[in-house]
Amino acid sequence: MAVDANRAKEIIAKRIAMELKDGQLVNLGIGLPTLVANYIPDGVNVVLQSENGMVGMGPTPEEGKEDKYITNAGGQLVTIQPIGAFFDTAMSFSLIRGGHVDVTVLGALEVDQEGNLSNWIIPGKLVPGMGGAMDLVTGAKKVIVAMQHTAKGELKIKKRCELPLTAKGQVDMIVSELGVMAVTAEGLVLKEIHRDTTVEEVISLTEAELIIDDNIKVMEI
Amino acid sequence: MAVDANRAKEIIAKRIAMELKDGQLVNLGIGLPTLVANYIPDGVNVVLQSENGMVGMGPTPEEGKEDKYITNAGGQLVTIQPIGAFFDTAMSFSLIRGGHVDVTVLGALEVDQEGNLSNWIIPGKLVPGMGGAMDLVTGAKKVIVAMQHTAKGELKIKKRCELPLTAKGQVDMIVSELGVMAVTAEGLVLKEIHRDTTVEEVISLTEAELIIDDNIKVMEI
Amino acid sequence: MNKIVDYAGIKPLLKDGMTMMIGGFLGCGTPEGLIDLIIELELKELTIIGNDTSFVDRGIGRLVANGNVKQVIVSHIGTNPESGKRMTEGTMAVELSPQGTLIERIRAGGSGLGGVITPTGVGTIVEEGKNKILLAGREYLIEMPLRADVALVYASTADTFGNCYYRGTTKNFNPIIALAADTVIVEAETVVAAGEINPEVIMTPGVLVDYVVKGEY
Amino acid sequence: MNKIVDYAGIKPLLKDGMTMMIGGFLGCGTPEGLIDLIIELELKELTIIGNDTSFVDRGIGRLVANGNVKQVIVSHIGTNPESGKRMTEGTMAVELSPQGTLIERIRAGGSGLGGVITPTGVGTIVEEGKNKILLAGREYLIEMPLRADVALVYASTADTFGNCYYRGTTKNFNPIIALAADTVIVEAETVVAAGEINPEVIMTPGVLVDYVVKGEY
Repeated sequence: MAVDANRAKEIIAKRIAMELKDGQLVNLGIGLPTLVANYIPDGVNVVLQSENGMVGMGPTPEEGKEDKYITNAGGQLVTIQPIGAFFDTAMSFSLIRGGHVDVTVLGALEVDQEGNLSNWIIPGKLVPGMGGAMDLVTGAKKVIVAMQHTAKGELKIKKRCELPLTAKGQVDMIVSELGVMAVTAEGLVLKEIHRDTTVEEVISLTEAELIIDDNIKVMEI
Repeated sequence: MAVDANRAKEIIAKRIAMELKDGQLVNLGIGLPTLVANYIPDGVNVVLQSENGMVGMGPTPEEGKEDKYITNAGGQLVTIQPIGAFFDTAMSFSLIRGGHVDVTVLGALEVDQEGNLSNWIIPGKLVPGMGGAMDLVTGAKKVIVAMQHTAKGELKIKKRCELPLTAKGQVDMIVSELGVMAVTAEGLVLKEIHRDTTVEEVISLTEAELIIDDNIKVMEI
Repeated sequence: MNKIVDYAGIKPLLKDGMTMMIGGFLGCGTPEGLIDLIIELELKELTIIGNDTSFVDRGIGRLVANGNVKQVIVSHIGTNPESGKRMTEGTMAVELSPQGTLIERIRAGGSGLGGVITPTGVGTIVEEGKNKILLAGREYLIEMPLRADVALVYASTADTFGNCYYRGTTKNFNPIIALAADTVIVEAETVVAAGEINPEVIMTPGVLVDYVVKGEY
Repeated sequence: MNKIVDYAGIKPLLKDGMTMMIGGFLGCGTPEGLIDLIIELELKELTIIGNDTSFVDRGIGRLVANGNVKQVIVSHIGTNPESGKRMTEGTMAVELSPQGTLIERIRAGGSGLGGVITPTGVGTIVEEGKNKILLAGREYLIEMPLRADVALVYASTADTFGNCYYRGTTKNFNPIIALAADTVIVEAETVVAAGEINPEVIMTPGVLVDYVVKGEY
């Protein structure tokens, strides 16, 4: 299965959107995770958090209606929905660390079969910093990694992360354009695959040991 | 020197009021310390804190202007001044523990020459609880004990407190109707006495070892 | 998502033996209608976490006087003679926690922090049985987080989504306990449609709230 | 008590080598006029504590790019290439602290707490050199409090007594850093008379504030 990056991202975002339930508090990381907001099913109203200090984040403002003092965690102008509230960063992380965020979706440089995640530093090359990611991955009830299955041919779903970790053993689910994997006590379970790939292809593109679910399904996207 | 309780309290409150400086954040305990507010000199504007969640506490409301949702730490109806603000108890104790309260004035069951204070429990007899007193005594920049020098003939200014402590070594100053004492590294120094008493009388009514200040003064009240 | 229920809808949520956090400071900012409900339900063996046991005829004080309470974790019981009496008789346990420590323990419980490192209580009987730690040359107590099964919150205004505004000194423990319980029930003096409270004055975002009941006080 | 000064009145307060906390999140809610002042004064060897190093042309990012900074303690530097460049060159030290940990460390510094007990960073390089503690069966890091010589706060509205209101997402670090510095300087978009801000929306009481300057941004 060969798809371009945009199509891969769409598949991933669509599938993750199906995980969200009405009323949940959700934090979407910058980049690919942000796309999830575009595919939330009708009738499912989630509350988006922006960790700089808002719940009930709405979409980009219409032209002429921008407010430079309403921004998201990426520094972009956004809006607030009628159910929303503003607060300071301490309260924001009380929500995050305190387990009040139902789902967080983040990108990854590497993720492994024990639920470890690396997404904040490549020593000597790229040191953006962890921002709120460490708290989010540690504190959110459900941690979903949104990532393309491989990057420039490199396998990113590892037996064990080699890059410095963002958090240890906190990832619950990995969604790539090829499939859906769940981190369990037994190991990393392949639960779903895309209709255009095969279990064999997924295994060949995954360094981690994959347990194939007895009831493996095709991703419904 | 024999004065009744009301006169004693007036002397104490007047003298402590002279310690307050313009702009200070001050927390006055329930009872005698509250009286200090009546004697603050003209031109000195202090900000009163009520630890349930207010700075800028004003006096008792006029009849007909009561607001049942503006109360002090004693549960009484009060008012808020134009410079005031409301907040939750966590913020209130960030101010207290964080050293932002310039002066706290509290009563005592016992106080001693090492600056220890007991004012929250008489085991087996009276167990009101410490409320905010432990945090106030630990956190405020200056701790002033406001107390009648003796209680029913019992000496309350001790060599060492016998009752359970409110805080260890935090008291800076003791003001009674007989005098003003400062807790120093050398010990408890008698700095001022009331014009109607003598150093000898103060010593005889004090269990603690008193160091008599070379420049001992008469209380200016 | 409409979280509005009536008092009858709250009844199944409140059970014997529960640990409950209740807002208020000497009764100011306590949800008295929910207190009524507990008395009506004749709940037993409750553990109550709040600032104080108020007065005999007000707030948490009524639960103490009515015998619903097995244990209180509070900073002060001095305004309610029933609390002292029951403590002395041995019919109610009292854990006294300094006010600033108590509110931080609740905040820690609601914020995923493992404890509170405070200088308050060092050198007093409050330190008995607790871990002490020396940091940057000063001694501190490690006080443990508090959580509850249910938080009973009073709000001046709540919207149908559960966003809460607290007026005056009713704030006290209310926005903090709303972080630290498995189920959060708000009794609001006024209930409005979602979006009618200015997002700048909301201290408890609705995502923390499970139920809102219109107060009858 | 009138705390209003102009930028000239602030100048003597800002010195080489100071530790400064600066409000803002990627520049939103940063006092840009005070940033200008630091650049004009050509201050050197500053230690800056804030959420991030913003962008090259905004907020804290301008100080980094201009060479005023010896060290930053932040959660993120990825939006400012000058930060990475100076870190790699060794001309600026970078301490990275997870965002939730960073804000709690500042809050602890301003609230008299001895440290922060957090699960964030356990099992990662963030734990290197730090105390770990096992509480109620879970492992935590003990992270140390932060304080500063000066806090540079942005407020949407301040009154002459220093009470501050922060609109929208400008709140971020501002009300927390106002607790944790020896001198607190507010740059306010709007300045009003004392009493004109609703006491329900004040996040920083004026007692914490030393100086207020009317912003020119």
